[in-house]
This record gives sequence, C-alpha cells and structure tokens, in this order.
Amino acid sequence: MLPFAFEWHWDIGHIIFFGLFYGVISVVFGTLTLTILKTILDLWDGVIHSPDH
Amino acid sequence: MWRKDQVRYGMVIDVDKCTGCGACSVACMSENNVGVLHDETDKIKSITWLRVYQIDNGKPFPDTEVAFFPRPCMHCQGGESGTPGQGFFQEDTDPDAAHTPCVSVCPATATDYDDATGIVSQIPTRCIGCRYCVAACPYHARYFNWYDVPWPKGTPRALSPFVSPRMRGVVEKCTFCYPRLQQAKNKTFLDGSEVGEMDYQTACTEACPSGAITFGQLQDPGHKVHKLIKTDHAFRMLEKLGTNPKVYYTSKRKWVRMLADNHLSQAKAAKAAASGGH
Amino acid sequence: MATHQQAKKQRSRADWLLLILGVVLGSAFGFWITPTILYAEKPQPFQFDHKIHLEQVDDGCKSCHTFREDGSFTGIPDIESCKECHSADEALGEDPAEKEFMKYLQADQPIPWLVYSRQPDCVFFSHAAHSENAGFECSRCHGDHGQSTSLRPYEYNRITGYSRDIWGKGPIGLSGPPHRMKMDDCAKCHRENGVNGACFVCHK
Amino acid sequence: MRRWLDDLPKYADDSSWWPTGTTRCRPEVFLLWLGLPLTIMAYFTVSALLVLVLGLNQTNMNDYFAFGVWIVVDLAVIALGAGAFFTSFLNYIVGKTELKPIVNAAVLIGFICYTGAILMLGIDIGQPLRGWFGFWHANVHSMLTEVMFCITTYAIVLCIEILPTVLDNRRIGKVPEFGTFSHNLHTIMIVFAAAGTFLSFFHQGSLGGMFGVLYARPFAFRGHLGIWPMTFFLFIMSAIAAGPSFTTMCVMITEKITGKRLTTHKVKMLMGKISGWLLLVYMVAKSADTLYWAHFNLPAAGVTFDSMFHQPYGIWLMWLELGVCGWLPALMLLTPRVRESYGLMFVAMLLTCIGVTLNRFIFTIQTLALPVLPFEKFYAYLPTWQEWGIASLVLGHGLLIFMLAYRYLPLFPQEPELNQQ
Amino acid sequence: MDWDRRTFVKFAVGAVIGVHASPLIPKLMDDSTIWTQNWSWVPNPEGGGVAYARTVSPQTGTGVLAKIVNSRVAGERAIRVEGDPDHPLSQGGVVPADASALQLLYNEEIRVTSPMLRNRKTGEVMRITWSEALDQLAGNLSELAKSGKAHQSLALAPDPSDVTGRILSRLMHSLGSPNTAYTPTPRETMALAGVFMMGQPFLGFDLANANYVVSFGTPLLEGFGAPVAVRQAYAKWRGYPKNPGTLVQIEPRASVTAGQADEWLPCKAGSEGALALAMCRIMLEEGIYDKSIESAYGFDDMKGFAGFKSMLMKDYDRNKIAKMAGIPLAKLIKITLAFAKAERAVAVCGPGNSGDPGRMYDFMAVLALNAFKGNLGKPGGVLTQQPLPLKALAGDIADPQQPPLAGGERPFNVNNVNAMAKAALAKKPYGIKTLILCGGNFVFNGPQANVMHELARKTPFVVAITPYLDESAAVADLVLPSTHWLEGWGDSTTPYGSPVSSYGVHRPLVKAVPQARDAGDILLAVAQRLGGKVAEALPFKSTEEALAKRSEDLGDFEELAEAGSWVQKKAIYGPPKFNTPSGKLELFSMILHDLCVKQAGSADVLENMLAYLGVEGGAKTAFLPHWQKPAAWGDLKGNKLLMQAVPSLRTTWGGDAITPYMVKILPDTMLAEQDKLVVEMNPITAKALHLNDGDLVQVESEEGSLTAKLSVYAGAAPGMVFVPVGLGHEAFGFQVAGKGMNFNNAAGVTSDPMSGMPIWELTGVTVKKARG
Repeated sequence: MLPFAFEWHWDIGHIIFFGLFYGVISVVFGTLTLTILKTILDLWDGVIHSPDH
Repeated sequence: MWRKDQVRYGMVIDVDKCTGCGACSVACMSENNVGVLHDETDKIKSITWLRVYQIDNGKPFPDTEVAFFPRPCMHCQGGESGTPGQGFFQEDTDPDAAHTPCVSVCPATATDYDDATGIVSQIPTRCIGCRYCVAACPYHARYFNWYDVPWPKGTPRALSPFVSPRMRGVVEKCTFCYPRLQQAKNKTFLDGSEVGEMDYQTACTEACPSGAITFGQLQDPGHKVHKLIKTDHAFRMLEKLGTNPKVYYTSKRKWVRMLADNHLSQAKAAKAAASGGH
Repeated sequence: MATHQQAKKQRSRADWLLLILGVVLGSAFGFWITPTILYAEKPQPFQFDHKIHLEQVDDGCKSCHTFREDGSFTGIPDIESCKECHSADEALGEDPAEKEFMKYLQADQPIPWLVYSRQPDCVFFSHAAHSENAGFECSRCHGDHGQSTSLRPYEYNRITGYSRDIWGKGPIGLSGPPHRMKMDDCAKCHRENGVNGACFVCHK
Repeated sequence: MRRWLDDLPKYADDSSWWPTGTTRCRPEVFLLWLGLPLTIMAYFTVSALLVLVLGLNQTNMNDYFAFGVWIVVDLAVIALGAGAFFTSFLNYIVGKTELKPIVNAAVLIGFICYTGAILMLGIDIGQPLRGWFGFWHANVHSMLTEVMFCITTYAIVLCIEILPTVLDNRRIGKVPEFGTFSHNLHTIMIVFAAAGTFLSFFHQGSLGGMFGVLYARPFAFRGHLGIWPMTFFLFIMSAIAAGPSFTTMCVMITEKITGKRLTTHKVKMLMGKISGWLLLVYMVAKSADTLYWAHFNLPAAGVTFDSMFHQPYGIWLMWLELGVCGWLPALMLLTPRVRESYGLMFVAMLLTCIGVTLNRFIFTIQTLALPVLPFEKFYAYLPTWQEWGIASLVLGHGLLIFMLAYRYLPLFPQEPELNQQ
Repeated sequence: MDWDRRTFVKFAVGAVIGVHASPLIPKLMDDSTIWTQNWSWVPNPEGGGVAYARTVSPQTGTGVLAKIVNSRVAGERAIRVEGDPDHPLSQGGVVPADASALQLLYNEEIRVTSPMLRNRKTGEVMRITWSEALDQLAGNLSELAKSGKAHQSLALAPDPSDVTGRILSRLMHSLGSPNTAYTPTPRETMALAGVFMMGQPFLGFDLANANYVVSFGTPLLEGFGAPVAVRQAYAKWRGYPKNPGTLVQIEPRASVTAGQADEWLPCKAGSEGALALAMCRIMLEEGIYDKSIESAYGFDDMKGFAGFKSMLMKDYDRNKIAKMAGIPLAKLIKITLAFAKAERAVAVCGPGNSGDPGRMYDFMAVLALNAFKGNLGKPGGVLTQQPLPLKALAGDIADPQQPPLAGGERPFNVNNVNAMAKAALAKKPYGIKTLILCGGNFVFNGPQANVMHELARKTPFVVAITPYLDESAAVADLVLPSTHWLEGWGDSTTPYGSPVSSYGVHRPLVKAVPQARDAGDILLAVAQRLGGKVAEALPFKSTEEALAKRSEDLGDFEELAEAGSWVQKKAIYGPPKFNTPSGKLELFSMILHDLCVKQAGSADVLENMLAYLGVEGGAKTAFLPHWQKPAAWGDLKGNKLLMQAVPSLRTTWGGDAITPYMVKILPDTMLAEQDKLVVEMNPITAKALHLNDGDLVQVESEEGSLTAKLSVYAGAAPGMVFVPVGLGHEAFGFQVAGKGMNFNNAAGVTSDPMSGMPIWELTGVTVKKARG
C-alpha cells in the first residue's frame, strides 16, 4: 500500500490504482477535515446551527 | 516455444508409463508435510498437491481402457496469445508476459510467478484465505486448508524442516519442490558449481517407480524434458484456455490425448457437418 | 439561524484545549504501554562470552558456526563442537557460567540457547548465499554480537512468540539490520542488489 | 423501587427523539418488533463464533465451491445497495432534486448493505486477522483488491453521507457541535456524493470483473473492453438498475408495515422509471453478451452452450434470469400504467431485484460447479445452517438499523406533510 | 471551567485519538496477525544436518534411503523414505507403503510403547516390565513343555525365510512343537512347480528384457513381487514412437494392469491355466514351438501314463477352451502367434488378484508354456536365481514327535496357516493352548481373518509380538512391542518373480519407541529363559548376532548392514540345470509322482489319495501341468457371483497396515463417504440383480459378509463382484481405523489341489441390497 512495501513497483498499474485511491481518500478525508475545522471555527465564533431552523 | 534465455522448469508425465500406484502423491505429501484429516474420502476438501486422476475410455466391457493423469500444479505462465476464433484467451500481446490465472487474482500478493524459474509460488503465511485463486484454477490444483491438521501424537517427528507446515484457513499447492532447488543452490554457493539437471528433481519425479515423470528446464536443449515436449504425443491439459502450463503429458493413446481438453464444440460441429451432408 | 451567547462561547474554547490534552496523554500512554505489555524476558541458560571465544579461534565466526558439506548452515554449534576444546572432566576457567556449562557437557545434553535472530518457520534463509556467495560479513545482519562479552536477556513477543530482535527494539519498529530483521529489511537489500524478488526465494 | 417502576413509562417515553412532526408506535411495541432482528443477530452470532473459532470447515464450501452463499449474498446486497450511490448521484450531481425525499433512505439502505457485506467478507476469509494484508500488500492487478479498496472506502463515504441524517435527529441536532457539523456536511455533500459515485462505479464493476477475468473458467470468462471484461460493465448496469428498485421496494414495505405514507407516489414512479430504463439498457447489453459468449467464447474453449448447464443448475436458471426477471420487469417498469399501480410496480421491482440476485448466484455458484477438466465430476452445493446464519446477518442488522433509523431519524422529509390528519 | 459531561467526552475523544496515534493499535494488529502465522498447534519442525541411510524395506524387498535429520536439540529423526537409486530392485523408485512408512513408525497412538498384559475378562490392560513379560511367555512355554504338551502351541510369523522366521521356527521345534506357519506366498508355489518340473526352486521372470509378456491373471502393476522393479520393466516396454514391448493381460477385470496393457483378454476368472495350455496346443498345432521341448521328459506318452502332448490334444482344444474362458478364438490365436514369434517372450504366473499364493497346476502350465516358447534361461525368459548364500543359524534340530496340526497327510511339507488354524479349532488332531503371533497381523490378514480371530479368542494364552496396537494385539493376553523395520535388526529375502536373488538387511536407524525390541531379540531372550535344548538351538545374544552368522558368506557384516543389501550380480543366462531325476525338463514330474506313490504305498491308494487332495482327473494327469477347475466355480448356483479382490499399491496385501497417506489417496471407487467400502460390478450384472450405482449392498459368502457401496463399472466382468483388499482395519488410529471392511473376513479359503497351499482367489457370494 505504501511505496516502501515489498510488493510496490513504480509501474503504470500502481500509479493509476494508488493514484486514484489516494486521490479519493485525500478528497474524502480532506473535505471531512475541512468540514470539521469549519465547524470548530463556527463554534469558536459562536455560529451555531440546528436542524430545526 | 519457451524462450531460450529464460529458465523455465517444467515436467513431462508419460501417461502410458503411469500405473496409478500413487507413489508420487505419497512422496509429495511426505516431502511437503501434507496432513491427513479424519475423512479423506471427501476429495473436494482433501489436500493432495499431486492428485492422480483415474480416467477410462468410457467403453463397455470388454473394451474398457484405463489411464492415469497425475496432476500437480501446472505452473501456468498464461498469456499465450491466440488469434480470435482459435485461442480462447487473448489478453496479452506480449508473448512473454506471465498471466497465470491464479496469480493475477490474489489480492494480497500471496502468490507470484517467478520469472527466474517459471515457478508459481504460494506463501501460506501471507494468504488471507479468500480462495479467489482456487476459483481461478481450472485444474483444481489449489487447495484450501478447511481444517487444522490433526497430527497424531509423535508424527510431527516425521515432518520435514524444509517445508513449513500450514495452518488452517490458507491455500496451498504444489511448489515443484522449490525448497529442493534452494538446497541444491546452497551447495553451489559453497563449491562454486552449477545446479545441474539431476541436482534439482522433484520428490514425485524421484519416487515414480516406473520413471513416468521427467523434470527439468523446458527451454534447455540439454535437458530431457526439452526433447520430450517436442514429440507429437506430447500435449497439455486444457491447452485451449491459454493457460500455457508447464506440465506436459505424453501418450500414444488418442483417447487419452483427447480427454485432456474439451472438444465438445468440434464434436458438435463435426456432427452438424455430417448430418448436413445428407 | 445562529444564536450568540458569550458564556457558551467561552466554555467551548476551553473544551477544545481539553481535547488536545487528551490526544497528548493518550498518545503518551500508547507509546509507554506498547513494549511493556508486548514483550517478556527469558534468561539464557548461562552466560557466554563471544569475545573470549573469538580470540581463541583462527577462523572467526566460522570456526564454530560452520557450514555443512551440503551448504546448509549449522547455526548454533552442538555440544560435540564444544568438546573439541572443552573437556567434561576439567573446567578451563573459574567463571560460574562455565560450571553451568560443565553440567551440559557431562550429561552430553544440548544447551537450550535462545536464538535472538531466529526467523519464523516460513522463512528460508541461506547463510551460504549471503556469507559465501555475496561475501557479507556476519556483522552486517548480526551486528557486533560476536564481540559481546555477555549475553543480553532474550526478549520475546508474548503474542507471536518471536524474538524481539526480529521486529526491532524501537517502539515503532523502524530501522534495519542489525537492529531489526523484518521482511522489509531483507527486501530492501535484495532490491538494492537486484536479487530475484520472487516469494520462494525467501519462503518455504 | 416502587417509584422507579412507576416512573418507567416516563423513562421509556422516547417521543422527544422522534422526527419532528411524526408519530411512532409505543415503546413496548417497538421493543417487541426489535425482537425479530435481535433473534436473527443471535443466530448470526452463534454461527460466526463457530466459524471463527473452528474454521471454515463449518461450511459446506470446498475446493470446488471456493465461494458459497456468502459471496452470493455479498454480491447481491452490494448490487441492491447501489441505489445509494445512484440516487445520490442523480440528486446531488445531476440535480434531479425530485429524488430528495428518498435519498436519505437510499443512503441508509446502501450503508446497511455495505456494512453487512464487509462484515460477512471478514468471516468469509480463512484468516480474518490477516484481512488487512489485502490493503497493505495489495496486488493491484486483482479485481478483488479493487473491490476491497473501493468497498471499504465507499463504506466510509457512506458513513459520512449518513452522518447528517443521524445528527439531524431532533435531540442530537440540538447539541451545537453536532447541529453545526451536520449543517456544514450538508453544504458539502456533493463532494461525498461524487466520491461515492466514483468508488461505487468501480467496485460494482470490479465485482463483475472478478468473474469475467477468470479466463480459465469458460462459464464466467468474457471478452475485454480496455482492461475490463464485459462483466465489469454488466455488473454496473445491473446494479444501478436494481438499486433504485430495491430502495423503492424497501420504502413501500415500510409504508405497508407502518401504515404511513412516506413519500409521494410520484417519487416512487420516478424511481421505477429510472430503474426500468436502466434495466432495459442492461438487458440489451446482457442479451448481446450472452449471445456472443455462446457463439464465440464457448466454442473457443472447446465447450458448447448445452454443456454449461447441468441440473440442478439447469438452463431454466438462465431463462428465469433473463426472461422472467429481466426483460419482463424492464418492460413492466417502462409501462406508465404499471408504474401507476402500487402493486404492479412492486411486483416489477421485486422481479428486478430477484433477477440481479440470480445473476450473482449464477456467476458465483454455477461458474464453480462446472468442471473444466473433461474428466472431472459435476458437483452441487448446499450451505450449512452456519452459513445461512452468517448470510442472514444482512437481514438482521439491516432490519435493526432500519427500524431504529426510521423511528428516530428524519429519513423521509415528506412524511409529516403526507400524514397530517 | 466547568467539568460536565460534554467536557469529559471531549477529553475522552482526544485520548482515543491519542492512543491511535501511538504504535499500540497497529502493533497489536500486526502481532495478532503474526500470531496466526505461528499458531502453537501447528508444528514447527526443527532443522538440522541431513544424512541418508541405506536400508531395505522388508515389505517389498526394495532398497530405500531413509532421510535423517540431525537436529541440535531434537536429535535424529527420519523425515522421509525414498527409493535407493543404487539398489537394482529400486533404482530410486519407491512404493506408497514404503514412502509413508514413517506415519506408522512415529505414530505413538498406534505403536505398542511397552509390554502389556491384558485381562481377558475385564479387558483391562496393564503395562509391565520387559523382564516380567519375558517371564510370562517363557513360563507359559516351559510349562507346556514340562507337561508334554509342547506341540499344543502354534506360532505364526510373516516370512519363513527371514531371520525372525528362522529363529521362531527353531524355538518352536526345539521346544517340541511342529506348529509354525507363515503368511503364504507365491514364492512357495513357484518353488513347488519349479522343483517338480525343473528341480529348481528359485525361478524368476526376466521382465526387463522381455518384449512380449503374457500375464496369466497376475496383477503385475498392482504390487507383484518387487513392485518397483516390475514397474521399471514395464516402463521399458513403453517408448517413443513405438512401444518396444507388448503386455498382454489375461484377467476378468479392466484392472490397472489390464487397462494399461496393449491387449486385454477378459477371461472367465479361474480359466487362466487352461488358456496357457490352449496356447501350448495352438503352438503345437501350428508347429511354432521350441523343438527341444520334444525331448522333455513326459512330452510323449510313457509306459502307463499318457504324455503331455496327448493330454493337450485330448483336453485342450482351442475352440473348447476359448469358449469356456469366454474369449474370442481369433484373439487367442493372434496372441499365441505373436507370443510364439516374439523375439523375447515370457508368460508370467503369480499370485492372483486376491493375493493368494496361486494355484500350483496353473504355475506348472505357465512354466510349460514358457518351455514351449523355449525361453528357459534366455534373456527375457524364465531364469533360475542364484540361491542366496545364507547359512543355517545352527545345526539341525530333531523333528518334534507329534505331527503338525495340518499338512501331515500331504506328500510334501506345506505351509497352510488357515488349515492349521481350522484344525486347531476343530481339535483335530489336537487343540492348542498357546498362540504366538509374531508379526504379520494374522487376525486382520487371515487369510481368513475371522478364523484367526476365533482361534485367538479360543486359545487360552495368546502372545502378540508386534510394533503396533493392531488387531492381533487387541486379542492377545500378552503384547510385546517389537521394532519397526527402521528401528531394529532384521532381513528379507528375494521377492517373488525377481530374475536375480537379493538379500536385504535392515538395521536400527532411528528410535521412535524406546521400549521396542527386535522380534528376534524377544524370541532369543525367551529361549535363554527356557534354557536347555532350546537355548542350545539358538546360541545368539541378539538378532544382530544371528544375522551376522546367517550372512557370513556375504562378506563383512558391517559393510553388508551399511549397504543394506546383497544382490546377485548377474542374471544366470544359458540352458538351465535341471535337477530332476531325468536330468531334463520334466513335463511329467517324476519327483511329484514318486513322492505321491511313496506316500500312497500302492496304485489303488494313490487314486484315493489324489481324490482326497482335491486333484480331479486322478493319476492320469496329476503329474502333468494341467488345469483344475476352480473350486469356487462349483458354488455358482442360483444368483451367486464370484468375488475377487481388487489389489492396489494404494492398499496393502498382508504385511504392514495401510498408511494414512495411502488412505488419503484412495479413489472413490475403493472407499467413499468417509468409511464405506466400494465394490465394483458390471452394469449388466447390477441390472440383473436390480441394483443401481451407489446402492448400499451386502456381499455375503459362507465365511462372512461385507457391507459396501456399489460402483457400477463397465470394466468389471459380468457375473462377478470386485472388492478392494486391505481396508477395514479396526486399529491404527483415526486416520485408518473404521475405513471400509476387511475382504479377508468374507474370503473363502480352500486348499489348492495337490499343493495344499491355502488359496482364496475366488469366492462364491451373493450380493443384495443392504437393509437400512
């Protein structure tokens, strides 16, 4: 899974597969982290939302 | 057929010489620490790296004929390119690319195709037991450990230290006795010699009392197998699928050769042609 | 949509600091407990001074750790090899370890040494390939074990049963030989030297 | 003690947790209902313990049927759970906001299907503790690797997608952290929907690819388009055709059981129409593929179409899959009058779901049942009770999650409006 | 700052994140995975130096190499048994039984680990010391001797020619018991036929050099003689592009041999001998026989007796015999012509498929056919072996005064363990008090297993000297652990049919059971305790010493033991030496004639005696090679079928038990559904009996019955049922016990006409659907 693992080869298969995988992972977790950060900042600033409003 | 510059270990089994005694199978099991379960009649749960199939020509008494197919792992190279309509599998345009049916499917890289020997490995300690490779192999050469082996008291003393015993939940198969190659190499490191044809022979080859099994490098004109695979009685199992196996068989009996592959569609076509003529 | 309350805001900020404190303490706990719960020690049967022995022999490590004719490696010498220099009748020195050793010698029993570098059963390792063919020094993988004057306690993993030397001493298990002898270390060297990387080269 | 007992109804009163503007059954009735999934889960737990402790010998799988009922159920629920990604895709990315009333339910069903499948896969492998090798030591050429990566990642995405619905619970949402977080997630949901669509697309495909690449198994092997065998695309198409049907069916069943209207019929009809068109496209492709397979692939392997079918896995299975559960529901769902009828649409959707399940069964079991060696025997397979126990996990944990979610989470935004009395 | 629930939750969440940021979780995950790679219940074999030791397996007489690992801590242990490339009868090949011998050697669950005394009433087993055990046995025997009942003891051993057999025989003889019997072998039948016709007891077939082989029902490829050597010969007949040799198999089933043969003549079971004679007749009529046969004694008519030629012309018409045997005449003629014209042709006789020692007159018929071909002493023909240069252990012992239990009525000594057991049971002429089972597991191997079992049950004192807790140990009062052949001293002599003689010595290579002692050592120790004549007859301290004495003429004993074997250097080619009264080949056996006449005393009595010995046709043909109708044919009334065994190298014939690996590789046409024996039947026969493939059937003979699963097989002769042999052990651990049923429980054992050897090739049985 990581480039220093025994099975890793810098070939087209690995680059595409893991390129896409890490791409998606980064997008998903990046977005999630951003959302969490935004929430923390919102709360820090006292901006509070609730679903009923 | 096999590139001269690549070592490719292979096997030729003379079906006409095989008497189905099972010595190869037993020698294989004792070499490779295969266990015996409570019930071994359930052949689809029983681990036999080298299984001897008994086949007959299907004719009634007294025309019945019998033959045996010892079936180790075929160590397929795969990727044998075919033209549409002739070959079944046409993926690789590069004729040297290995595309072993079981190797490419393993998710955990627990099996690989060794380009230096042409031997397909299987590493039980890496295997996660998904059995995808078992499904991929048309020869049923791959076996899953459904059970922990119940070694009777004292019998582990007969286990070989050169092959690691397997735990349940993993796949295992014939390795062409690779550890024997390792032992042979060890010696060469010390005395600087080379691994000769007879220095590396599989346990089944040695054990066969009728000498039906020959083992060596397919690409090397100096090895017996190289000559044997060139005879017109030589054939492989399921050649049409393009698995490109390294285990060859020879038989003078046509029905034996026919039984090694599926010929149903030809039979049907011939029948249709015959009936169409009238 | 948004409500605004001063008190709530104040409390909220302090809370987040607490979360960070939690992270720091939790992580520290994890680093501290990992080796403690995972490893146990076992003493060697008696002390052994590699250095003294090495000074007495001509052929270095290979004087006792020999190859057999078929190219396999003997590993730890058997009691017969010890007898080539030691006699069961008379101790050579005064060391209390030697007294212990004499017991084995007299009973002609193998000494149950615990091997720091014992690899898992699934590993095939050819000493001939590495020390004879590739010409490696023993110390490349075994470190200065040959120069040691005493044997450190043998540590093993409680879960796996393997020697700690395999996974490495550090808490996160990085580094390489002689401090660690994991598959990654074998692979790294093999890759650097262009050695065949097929599974069976190292596995049986 | 006495007081505590007297107060029990007060403690048990969970009405403040119910979605705004809805009513739910009494707690004791709900508890009774929970008995059903809990019983199934108990059955699962016993089976799972047996398999994990004693090994896979507890199953009737063997070296011929390397895959059994678990893989069939896995493939089927993953296909049926495709409603989640495809509805999200249409809702968030294409902008078909008409689907908004059902998207929460679709995501939840997806979540149930995927988590169930992953749990089952964990038991299915012989060495569950080594499962992570598939990630750590990944072989990128294996379709199964792709499946493992995508399913796991998509399950995470589903967790994120389902999170706002959970946080929007009336009580939870009042916590400022959760409410705000949920709000922020809602605004960015399109990113997750896109990621989910990408991941789903590939693993639905690679599940099909898993069988299509088995070039030594003439029954499963298919020709390639790029690096993917045809089954890659067929599996995607069948999954996105069946997914919306399954989601709608679940909603319809919930409506029947609860006696409430949860979405308008228009939404369901739209789902049915989507399902119908996709199914039609799939059936055209699948029929063409089958014809090509029978006329070109099989003869090249030396076998014939007839030789592919042995009882009990006879040719009737194929007709059932392609005809009764393929073309028939496709044409039904494309007929407006069928869609207008609650019952007929349900039947058509049920057939669709059966069809895709059958397809997965055929690719798994029949592929393995057929001996490739000419002198080998044909075998059949029947799961053990332990295998059924584990296969029933999806049902048990699905019911449990769905019941809890329906009771407490605002799954159906139209519900308050449709059930005003 | 207030501490409320929410603050605490935040701290806890932080701590959880923190722990995950440490190596704890991944390390635990990694280690639990490594744990699965090193489960304590999966063995971890210790490595070490490898050495090979040569020895000879007494089961097959084949040279093998034991691969021995010497580990620093675990010590020496054998890890494999391989073929010995330097042994002429192995050339590197090995059979399954030898290759898996370690499974029996090391299995402590099936080995006798110390001497045991069993209480017959309670079944309780008590471990005793060796000295107690030897006292028990010696005490029992000396009591018998003292009370003049020494003859009321019977000792059984697997091989009369090995050192244990010799020691046992001397022990019993010197004690005063004439009753020692052995597992019957075709070597004895061949010796009789050879002596009667050629004056040569040691004959073999030069299969490796033959290019046309006709086998008369001999399961060449299922474990005949030295199985590895036979296979190597067979491999020589196979080649590219044409087969250099032709194999013709005459037998009723498409067996391994028949299925692999170039020609298969599916004859009626039991008619093989008649076919051999019909071939002689065809050769005679066509004039394509070796003319020197005309000068053989008894070829032409003699005074008072018709000659062989007249007999052929009278009784062996090609049409009649072909019809009787159910073989197309054209095929018979074709084979005969090819045989006669082949450069190096040989006809082979041997044990039948059921493993019995064979019918003596059939052997004589086949020898006559070989003589007609003129291949005696020629490459690819019938050869005389150099007799093994072995010494007697000591001087002769006077014969015991009492006659043996059975066989005394015959004109020559005969080894019929079954007749002895039956006589002892019937107390005719006397019963027995002590039974010594010295290996061979007679209670399982029989030949009629239930008779042996009954004998053991009814004999007051039974001793089993055996390495295993086998069926014989289970019925014994005293069980003495003997060594496995890889653990102790012993020897073995030329296997049946071998063209050259060979002698194998096996020595202790590894120690699996520390308490086990060589069977010979046990007997010698008993002899020492008995003292007197017995001790004098066996002046050795150990088996090793006896072996050294025995093989004195084979050179240095230590070298011999190290090499494991002595093999006759060169096959003896050239005209054989006929040690017959006429000095010629005798088609009319004067030796046999004289023996019979001497025993009978007068011509009238002779006819009666021959009738009593089961020889049909009387003195007219009794001394000529001729064909006797098998006794089992007489049983065929109603819907009776003939039962024959299916031998296989995956099972065993007598000797050691089937090993777990052999059980593992049994095809589902022999063992199915975990424990069910599978019997084969032709589809036509099955249909006539209203039976279907897979039915559970009951195979019943007069002696016993078997429950089995029916397998309908086109290659099986109609009117017969074929039963795998060597299965159905009750002992030998969970991997072997309870699998299948024992053929020898149902086999009907009769005495061969004239020779008196026990035979059980064919048994009349009924087969019907099993109830339940």
